[in-house]
Amino acid sequence: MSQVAELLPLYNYWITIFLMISGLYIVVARGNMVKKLVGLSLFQTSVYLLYLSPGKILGGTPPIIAEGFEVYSAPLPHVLILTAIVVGVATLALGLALIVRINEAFGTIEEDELFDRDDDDA
Amino acid sequence: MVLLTLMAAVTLGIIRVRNLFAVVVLSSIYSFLMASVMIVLDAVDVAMTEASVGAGISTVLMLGTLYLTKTSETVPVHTPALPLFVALGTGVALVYGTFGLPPFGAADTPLHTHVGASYLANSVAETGIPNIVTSVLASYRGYDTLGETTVIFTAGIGVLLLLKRLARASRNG
Amino acid sequence: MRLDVIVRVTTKFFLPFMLLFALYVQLHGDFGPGGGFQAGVITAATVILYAIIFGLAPTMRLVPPIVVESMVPLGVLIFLGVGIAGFVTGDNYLNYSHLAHDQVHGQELGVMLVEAGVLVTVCGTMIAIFYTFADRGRS
Amino acid sequence: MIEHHLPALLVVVPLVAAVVTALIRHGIAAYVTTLVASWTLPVMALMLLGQVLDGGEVSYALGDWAPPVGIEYRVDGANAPLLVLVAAMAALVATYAPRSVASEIDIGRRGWFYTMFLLCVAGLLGIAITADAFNAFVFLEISSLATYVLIALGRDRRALLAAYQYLILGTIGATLYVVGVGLIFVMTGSLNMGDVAARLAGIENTRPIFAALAFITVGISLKLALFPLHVWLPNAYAFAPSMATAFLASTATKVAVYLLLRFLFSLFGTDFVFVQHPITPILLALSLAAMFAASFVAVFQEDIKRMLAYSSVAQIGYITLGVALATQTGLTGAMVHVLNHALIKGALFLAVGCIVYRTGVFRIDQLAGIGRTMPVTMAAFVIAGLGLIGVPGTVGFVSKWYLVAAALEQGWWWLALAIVASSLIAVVYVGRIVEIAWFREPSSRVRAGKRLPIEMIAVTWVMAGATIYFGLDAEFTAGLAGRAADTLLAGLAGPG
Repeated sequence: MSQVAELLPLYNYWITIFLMISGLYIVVARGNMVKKLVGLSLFQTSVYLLYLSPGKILGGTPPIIAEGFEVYSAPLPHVLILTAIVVGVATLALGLALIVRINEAFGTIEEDELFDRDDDDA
Repeated sequence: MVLLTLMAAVTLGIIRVRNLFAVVVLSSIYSFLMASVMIVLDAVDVAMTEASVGAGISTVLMLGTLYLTKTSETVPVHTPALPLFVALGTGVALVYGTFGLPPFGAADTPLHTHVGASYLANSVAETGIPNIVTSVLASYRGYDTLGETTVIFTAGIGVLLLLKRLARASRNG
Repeated sequence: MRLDVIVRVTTKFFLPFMLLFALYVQLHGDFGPGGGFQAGVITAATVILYAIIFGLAPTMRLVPPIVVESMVPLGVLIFLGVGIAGFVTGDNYLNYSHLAHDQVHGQELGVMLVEAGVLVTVCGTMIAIFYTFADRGRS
Repeated sequence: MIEHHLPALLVVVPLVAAVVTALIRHGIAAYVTTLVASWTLPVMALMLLGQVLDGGEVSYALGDWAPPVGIEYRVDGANAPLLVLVAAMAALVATYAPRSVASEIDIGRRGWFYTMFLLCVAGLLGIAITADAFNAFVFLEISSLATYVLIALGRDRRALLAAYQYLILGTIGATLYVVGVGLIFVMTGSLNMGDVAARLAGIENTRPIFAALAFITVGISLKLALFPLHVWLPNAYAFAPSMATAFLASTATKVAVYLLLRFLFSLFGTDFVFVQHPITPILLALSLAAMFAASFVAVFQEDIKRMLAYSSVAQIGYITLGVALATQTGLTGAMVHVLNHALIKGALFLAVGCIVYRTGVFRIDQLAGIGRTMPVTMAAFVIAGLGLIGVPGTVGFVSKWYLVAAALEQGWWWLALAIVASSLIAVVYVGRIVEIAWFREPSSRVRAGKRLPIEMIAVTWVMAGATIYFGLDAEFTAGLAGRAADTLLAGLAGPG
């Protein structure tokens, strides 16, 4: 357990950062709109870990007060992330709705093709 | 730790795979892994939400979108230099930032000693609710939750505005 | 929509339990994990499952779109209303303490009402979005 | 009793109105609700401003949970003028809206269109009034989501692309902001701005705080369209419905500017941000780039709304220029330009809305002779355009006066010259419109068209008149801006 305790902090953050980089990379580099949104939600999800990891106390329990437990993990990050998840899915739903409309209006959801077409009717 | 590694692997998969259907399924798996990690981190409420939202609602919505559009991605024509630079730049800033953070799992960080402690100490007496996440969510920071509900409301009406077949006016002028 | 009889019967068998579970998650949120948002998603999932198995048209007869779309603002209205009740009892916005005879009961009542508001909006929004996506695909 | 609840009511009233409009759906009934609700806002905002001017700051604890345990609303010298601005713009644009919206939005969508407008207003007011970093994010998302929908409802199909592009970039910006707030939260354990400011003292020079500064600055800069991060703005403004453009152009970026100022000055502290770190040269360089590059691009636009949008990017450069100087005069210049530019751009986009309503024309070369067929509207356009250039007697002159003074205070005469020189580019693009509108024969496109409703002209002229009035009598706005600058520079580090 002590080994885990030493390694876990860094490992947690490293993975968080890796996820964040990957998400951002997908958003910026990929032209497909659905994939971009997947990347965007990856990017947002990685932030959840950034909030939740510091809230954990080793040996703590979930913050539900009950007999026999003394150490609880911090509740506030959980609340914030609940809100963030909801905001994330709301954004996702709206983005997908936009994609459906774009596909109907332009016949494609690839950005490269779209911008070619955009130049034509400008 | 195994979970985190798995998550990283799934992420790589999402980057590589061009079949959007597979990407959606992978992101659903990713959400389940994320939910498991959250349970390890004692965030049971969040884990429950992530499982229902990330693996449930998001997947349904994405599959719906794919059904209405198409399922494979074309090869990007641009070189990925600039995006890579942006993403890595962000990463470096974060690595820089996280080095000064308090150690993982410690109990004496400001997060636990400041506001967080007062919730744990007072919730039952002030609100009678033993699940602190619920009491903070609905009462102490109830206003955030009102905002959150409004966000859902906004998105809901927004999607309806964009996609629902509504009466069109006859154009005049 | 010619699906196996087993799937239909099993689904019919499961649906009430799913709704019951949603209710449990909703009301048990004070003591265990859960609350309005999670319960709303589960309730919406029940309706969506019904729509997938039995088709969109019967579902829309059972749960009409107009009802669903009214639920979206209605939940926020409940939340806002509970907040405004704080003005009436002479407190600041969103203070539930004087909604009942003492502070603890007032808070519990307030939290329950607020969670109900969240449930209504979340459930309504999820079903409404599902309907519009599904309806868009039909023609 | 009402006075005490004003901070909460200011946000709750538009929210309730949004819910009501969503329930009734019907276009006209929804509009009446919107109009009534939005006219209560400036009344409340002015009362709040009065309270602030009388007795310092107003604090309101939501749910009666004392901050930092609960969420606090806080009105002080820095955000009270902004609240008045957003509220007044909401009321004016709502008055202007009905027939403009009727000509651009399908009848079945009008009711919910007003819902989105009200949500956007509520979100912006919520960001401006809150003293809680995370609450600001929630309301940022409310206003952003509403904005994406408003933009996507534009007539042109490219409006959808503009909305999508903004959605991606806006969400990245908001997420970066959340990362920054998260780092601060982990280091201080608090989200209340005043409390954070107090607790940051002593741990400022740790790496997470510096990273937080970077993330928050970049994140908000995406929202306020600071020069290299402005790519979403021209398309969004160009394709959104006229009334949405007018409202967003005059308020959304301004609220983002305020949020950035709150963080840079009140939270991190002037000394930490501007003395210990090289923010000034970076911000200065970007501001100058915005002022020149965006103005230059504006000259070559063919679409009048795009031209004004690029001009907005340039004007944001002036605001951040004042911020970069980080002196009392510089900040006063920035704050006064926030107010003044909102008036100018509001008037210009409202005038363009009138043109579009009457003729349906966007392209500048098709506007030939429009000054002769729509003299009243174009006169308002020209007056506001003069403000954009900064001619004495207009509000633009007041802003530039303070900015030049701030530059000279530092002894940077080259900066003062740059401010004047970039104004000359504005002469080119405003002059081009004037030349086409007044000195060419009217084409058939601009002759035909519906009669312009009285309320559209009236509101446009109220805005144009305001650019003159506050230009001649700068006491009021400059006084408010000076007070705001004092408040910001003083910081929040006092007891919660």
